[in-house]
Amino acid sequence: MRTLRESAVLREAVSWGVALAWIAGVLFLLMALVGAPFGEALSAFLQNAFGGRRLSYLMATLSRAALIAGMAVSVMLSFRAGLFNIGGEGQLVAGGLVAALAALFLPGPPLFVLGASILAAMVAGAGWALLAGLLQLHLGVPLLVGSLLLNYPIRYIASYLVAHPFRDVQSGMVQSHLVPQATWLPYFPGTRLDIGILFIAAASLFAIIYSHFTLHGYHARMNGLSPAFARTVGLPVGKLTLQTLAMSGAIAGLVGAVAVFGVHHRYIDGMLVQPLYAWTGIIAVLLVGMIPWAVPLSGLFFAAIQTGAAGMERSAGVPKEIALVMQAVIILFVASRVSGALVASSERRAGGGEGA
Amino acid sequence: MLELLFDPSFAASVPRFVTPILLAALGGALCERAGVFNIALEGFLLMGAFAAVVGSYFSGSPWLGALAAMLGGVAMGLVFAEFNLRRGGDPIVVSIAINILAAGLTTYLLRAIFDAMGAFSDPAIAGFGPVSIPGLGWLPVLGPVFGGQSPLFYLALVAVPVASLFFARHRLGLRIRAAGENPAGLVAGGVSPRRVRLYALMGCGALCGLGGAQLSIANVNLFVENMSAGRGWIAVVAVLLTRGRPWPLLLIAFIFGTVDSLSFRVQGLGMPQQFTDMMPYLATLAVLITLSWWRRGRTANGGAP
Amino acid sequence: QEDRLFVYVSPDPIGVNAFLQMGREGIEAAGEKFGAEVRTYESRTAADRLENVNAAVNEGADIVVLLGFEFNDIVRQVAPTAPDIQFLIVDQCIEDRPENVHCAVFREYEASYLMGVAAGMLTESGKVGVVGALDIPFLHRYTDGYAQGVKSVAPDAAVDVRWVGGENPFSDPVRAKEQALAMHSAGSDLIFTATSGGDFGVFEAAQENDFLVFSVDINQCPQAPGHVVDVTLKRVDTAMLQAIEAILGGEHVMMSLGLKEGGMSAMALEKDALADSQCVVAEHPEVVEKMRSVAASIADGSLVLEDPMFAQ
Amino acid sequence: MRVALCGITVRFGALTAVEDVSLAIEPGEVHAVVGENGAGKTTLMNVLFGLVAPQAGAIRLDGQDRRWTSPQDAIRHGLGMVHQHFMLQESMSVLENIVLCAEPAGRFGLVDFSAARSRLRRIAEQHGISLALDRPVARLSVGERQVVEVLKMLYRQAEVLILDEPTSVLTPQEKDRLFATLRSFRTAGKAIVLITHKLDEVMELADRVSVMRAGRLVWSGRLSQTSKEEIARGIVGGALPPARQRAVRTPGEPVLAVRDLEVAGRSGAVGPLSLRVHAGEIVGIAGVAGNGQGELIQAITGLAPALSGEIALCGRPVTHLDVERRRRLGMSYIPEDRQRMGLALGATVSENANAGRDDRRAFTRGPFLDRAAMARFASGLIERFRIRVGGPSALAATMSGGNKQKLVVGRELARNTPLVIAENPTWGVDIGAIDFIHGELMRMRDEGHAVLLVSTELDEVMALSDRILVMYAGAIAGEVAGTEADRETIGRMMTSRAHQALPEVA
Ligand SMILES: Nc1ncnc2c1ncn2[C@@H]1O[C@H](COP(=O)(O)OP(=O)(O)OP(=O)(O)O)[C@@H](O)[C@H]1O
Ligand SMILES: Nc1ncnc2c1ncn2[C@@H]1O[C@H](COP(=O)(O)OP(=O)(O)OP(=O)(O)O)[C@@H](O)[C@H]1O
Ligand SMILES: [Mg+2]
Ligand SMILES: [Mg+2]
Repeated sequence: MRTLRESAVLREAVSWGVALAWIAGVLFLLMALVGAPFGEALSAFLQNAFGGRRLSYLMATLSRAALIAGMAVSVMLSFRAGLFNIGGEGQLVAGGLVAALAALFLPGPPLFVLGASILAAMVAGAGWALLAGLLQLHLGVPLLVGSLLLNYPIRYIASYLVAHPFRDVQSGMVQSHLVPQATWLPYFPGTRLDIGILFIAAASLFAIIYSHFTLHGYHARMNGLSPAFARTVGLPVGKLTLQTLAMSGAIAGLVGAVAVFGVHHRYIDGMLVQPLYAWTGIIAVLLVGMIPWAVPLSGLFFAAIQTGAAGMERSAGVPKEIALVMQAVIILFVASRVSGALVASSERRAGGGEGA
Repeated sequence: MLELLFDPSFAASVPRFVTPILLAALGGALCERAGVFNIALEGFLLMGAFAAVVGSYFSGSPWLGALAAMLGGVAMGLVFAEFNLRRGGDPIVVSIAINILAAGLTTYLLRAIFDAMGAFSDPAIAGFGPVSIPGLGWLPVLGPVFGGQSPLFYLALVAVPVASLFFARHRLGLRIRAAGENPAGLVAGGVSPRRVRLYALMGCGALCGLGGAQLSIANVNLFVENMSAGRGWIAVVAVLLTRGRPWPLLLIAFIFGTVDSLSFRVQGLGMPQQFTDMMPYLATLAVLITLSWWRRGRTANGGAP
Repeated sequence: QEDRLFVYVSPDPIGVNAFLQMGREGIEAAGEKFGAEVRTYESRTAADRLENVNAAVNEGADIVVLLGFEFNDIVRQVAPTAPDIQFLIVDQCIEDRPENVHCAVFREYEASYLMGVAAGMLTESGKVGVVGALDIPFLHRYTDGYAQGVKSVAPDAAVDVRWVGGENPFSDPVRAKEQALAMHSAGSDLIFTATSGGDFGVFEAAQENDFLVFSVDINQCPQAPGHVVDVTLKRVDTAMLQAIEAILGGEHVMMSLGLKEGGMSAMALEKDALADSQCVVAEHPEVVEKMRSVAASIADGSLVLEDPMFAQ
Repeated sequence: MRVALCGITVRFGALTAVEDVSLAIEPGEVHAVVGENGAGKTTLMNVLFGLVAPQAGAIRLDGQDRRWTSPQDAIRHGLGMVHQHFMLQESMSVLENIVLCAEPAGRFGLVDFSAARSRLRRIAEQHGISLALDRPVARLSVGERQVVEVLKMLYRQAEVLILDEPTSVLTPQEKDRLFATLRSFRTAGKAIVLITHKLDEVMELADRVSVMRAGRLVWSGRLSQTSKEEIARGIVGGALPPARQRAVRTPGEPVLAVRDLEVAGRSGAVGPLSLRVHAGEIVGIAGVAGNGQGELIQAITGLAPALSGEIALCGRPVTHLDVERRRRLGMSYIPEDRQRMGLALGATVSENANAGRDDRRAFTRGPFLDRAAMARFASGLIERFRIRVGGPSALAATMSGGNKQKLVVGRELARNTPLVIAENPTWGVDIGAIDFIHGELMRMRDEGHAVLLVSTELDEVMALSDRILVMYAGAIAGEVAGTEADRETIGRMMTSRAHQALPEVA
């Protein structure tokens, strides 16, 4: 039995090695084609993902990771409950927009404004997600399609609002006014990383505890595994759907608020859409097969790839086109490795249970 | 006001919007029916657009350009198959990676082949001219819509009944449907669903390639980075909405195309661009809701299933 | 090795964007002239811009050149934390500038106004069009300036203002072409395009349907000979060179460049280059004449134009 | 064609599913293979058909060794298999399903449906089968689907037919028709393998019997050399359970009262229906599948809305309550589809066992789960219902069919509600498990619970019920007291006009 397990570990390690060799091979080929130095590029990649003076690049990675992981956690809650909600982008935009507008117009002490704006953002995100849920439950629009389609109106509504009624006229950009400086999230001392990541960490912790240890999370998962089963044993499927979507949307809204108060300090048209936070969140979740504790790590992984690639692009010798191709190649090989390995390990666990 | 909306160029412009979406969506339909969740149509389309320009530039013939576009699309289909079918990667992750790959590879190759950054336009790129259909000219609306379009539009129109026939009567079409519905049935019959899906992906690549060719050597004669500009995603939406059925797909593609084309004209009336940009999506949502109401109404009246 | 480091951060991928390309030429020229190593960081999103500026600071740049109006917040945040590093914002300025922040801005609307003057004189249908990439304030410097120019010579002419929009507004020649065709069939016989990567599409539309267009930034007339009337010229490279020289000389730079300073121009104003420019305007001496006289009155201050970007 | 399996061994990881099994299948014979759930019958046949590669052993066709790389090889050599779980495409028509994977292709690869149609008509005539070829499979009854599977094999000119539990979903009439067809095959010289849990069928049809237990072949020979009792003992590997004694009870208060209920059905509305189930009685609903039983149960459980009429549970109207509230009021439900409705296969045994419990306090602390308490509860079920599974943390998907069913039955019965609804509770379950489940239902009745049993298995209904209602065409065609029930009367009620419900002539 032990040798069996050991050989399984060995097999796993070897297959990872092969995947890494593939990635390295393809990248080497690409770089050779443009005559870029491979070793230099690799070290630039790592340096720019994790290094820098006073670890400033690591901070950039973490700052990006916060938003990606936040979206990943939001998506995970939906996916685990069997709700194919790919409207995270719309919920994120709703949250960011409302956070910025609320902070601009709410009176009161800064801490109150900040708290109320974050809350408003979460409500907005939840509301936008609920809209997709209601479309499914009452108007027969499948969630997958409905949530996807709802991404567009909110994006353009937000764009219109900050382009016309709420535009910061002085700036010449499509953006709202700056939110009051007193509401900005402070940086960790000595760094340029805002404390927004703590909010995301809290949300992740909540999601992990929720998924593993709460009754609601358990019921949602049963619904995710088999909706027919959930209905038959009398779980409140409709209510579960709406509640889970609301939770998922609220976290997306929170991410929007963190982007506003921590990073940009206002709503800028496209700031939440163009970096593809929501889509990256989705692939981060799928990459690790929706295992809750692994989701934030997966978000960090993608953030590191992106900042690393951006850094590599900055360093001389590696054109930006290659950086994109590299990202794709890494995702392709890692995705097929990880999803395969996870399926295998869950089977093994099941088999082990029988033997016990 | 109405004449502003329905100016003479309006009807003629609709097919230019419809063609790439329809071709890509028919490709997506092959995957959908075969049980492959392919949301990389954007990447397939982009690669097709690029390959079309390459083929047309070097051969001087738009038809060879279209052939190159199909090959480009098929290549992307093979990449998808390798990582999803053979290595078992999640289809969504693979799709998104392929979209990124297409964006990177096309700009990289643009630089490598043409030494151009971001865009490439050259008189040597031979484009598809309009095909005139005799006897259509005098028709008030149909004349401009169906006359004088690029050959790829007619190809796309013909592809709809062909696809319908293919799913209904062709041996591969039957197997594709089985692969999507109950692959175990194929296994029991000694046919590998994986192989069937591979063919579906290749067909999807070819069709998306043609859609890309419409963008780069029919609508215009040039390549710009990311020139698919979200049209592949619209095709994905269309496929999801219709569950890959060719005739409804034609309808949705026309709705999208018409509303998109209309949205340009509405701008001329002073509607903010953000709202005109929203129109195709809201129109789709409206169609969707209406359809499901209609369906529900029918079943509630005790109709046959 | 060079002892200086200049970093150029672009707000968007450079690609075919003539404006951003000129920025790169400018920084390279400056690097050569002042013996500095030059790096170019391209951004795609708001988050990238922040990361790139931070990276420039990290790498210990002497001068960080930021092209475009997107960097205000970032400079306001970063500049005070890096007093040794000089920041040059081209295209925009911030209020209460710290000592290490310098600006060079362009008055694009002055040149656009000239395009409008030409369009107003040449139109036969009494209707002209302008298409921008996206309805953002910055692009109103082109669209509104143009519209004012048209009205100044043809008060009754209609100006059709439209945007490319869509998923990829700054490089969608297909939509840009479609928009131009729609405007043309709605009656516009002269169309001004400020659509970045979409310009090619507008040129194609002009060639296929035989109407006239205006464009921006560099001489694009050879792209569609016989169909481009004139273009606005934006001398980013020279502006950059001048500004960097002044910064290195210890000045606190604030430059505003328009027709007067030669930072903005039009092919019609270029006495030497016009004949070989392949621009249609060369065949209309009366238009060239008018444009030059209007340009002169803008330059000497007798005609004052308002910056449309800050209009609500 | 003569088929021989020689020394076949199949291992799945540490588990040996089939161990050194050799048997011969002769042309012109029906060879029955019997055994408990998980004995290895399906696996053995999968080897023969090329779906599973054996670790050891050989397949011999007419004395020649064969090695299959895929089922295609086996099909080409004249083997055909009707799988335990249907392998049909619901959205396709009968004809499309039959030609799938063996399409007669004409020009451009287009399928020549008319050639296939005429060939099928010939085959069908030859064996006295009739079926409308253009109906979508989704609208066929399970019996008709079985016919499609059989036609599929014939279409491919199979000489050796393997049928894995073909009768577990059939009504008596459908079974009779199938057996008539199989007899005609036998006469035509085909070899037939029949896997079944029903010994009556073995006695009725088989020429040769093989008994498997725990992966081994324990007996194989001619039917004439053995007896039903001997086969049964071979299957369970020991003595048979004693016949059940039924205690006489007078029914108490009505627990379930249904009045003038109407439900939307697949083909027109079902109802109006009225029925009552009292405490301490088992009411059985017999009938050919698809006569409205499913719709009736869905309406009672709350899974489908009632169009009109009233449902009362323990004297309280529940017509407008959702599933959860009805269950809390006192209803348990054993659905017939254990794979989809009964269990979440991707979850653990413990998670499945605790779903739908209303005593939430017992396994939660505030909003949090008490995993230990959940596992204790699951272990209790495993022990009490003798479920063979690794433990509470094993995945439900890894259990065999019979054990899955026991888990569902255990979970529902443990709720101890006044009303128990059981829908085909012994589908495809071996005789040991059938006996056990029947015993549990009887115990519930004896303890004073009301049991509503729906079964297409007439023997099951008759063995358990105090009263029997027969459903036909969406209505109740008659009622019989359990003690007076006989197959003839009930059979006549459910088949009075049943020929209309059976497949139409093509
Ligand atoms: N793919 C597989 N992986 C692991 N174990 C398997 C697999 N297929 C079958 N088994 C195991 O092999 C044994 C035999 O299974 P098989 O399906 O052949 O039983 P069976 O006799 O057909 O039972 P039933 O009467 O329930 O259909 C079972 O214990 C089962 O757990
Ligand atoms: N992933 C798995 N790991 C271990 N065993 C498995 C796995 N999947 C299936 N099995 C085994 O394969 C066998 C065959 O599966 P199947 O669903 O046909 O069960 P069955 O016993 O034949 O069911 P039924 O009694 O309903 O006919 C099961 O007994 C199950 O134990
Ligand atoms: Mg079996
Ligand atoms: Mg079985």
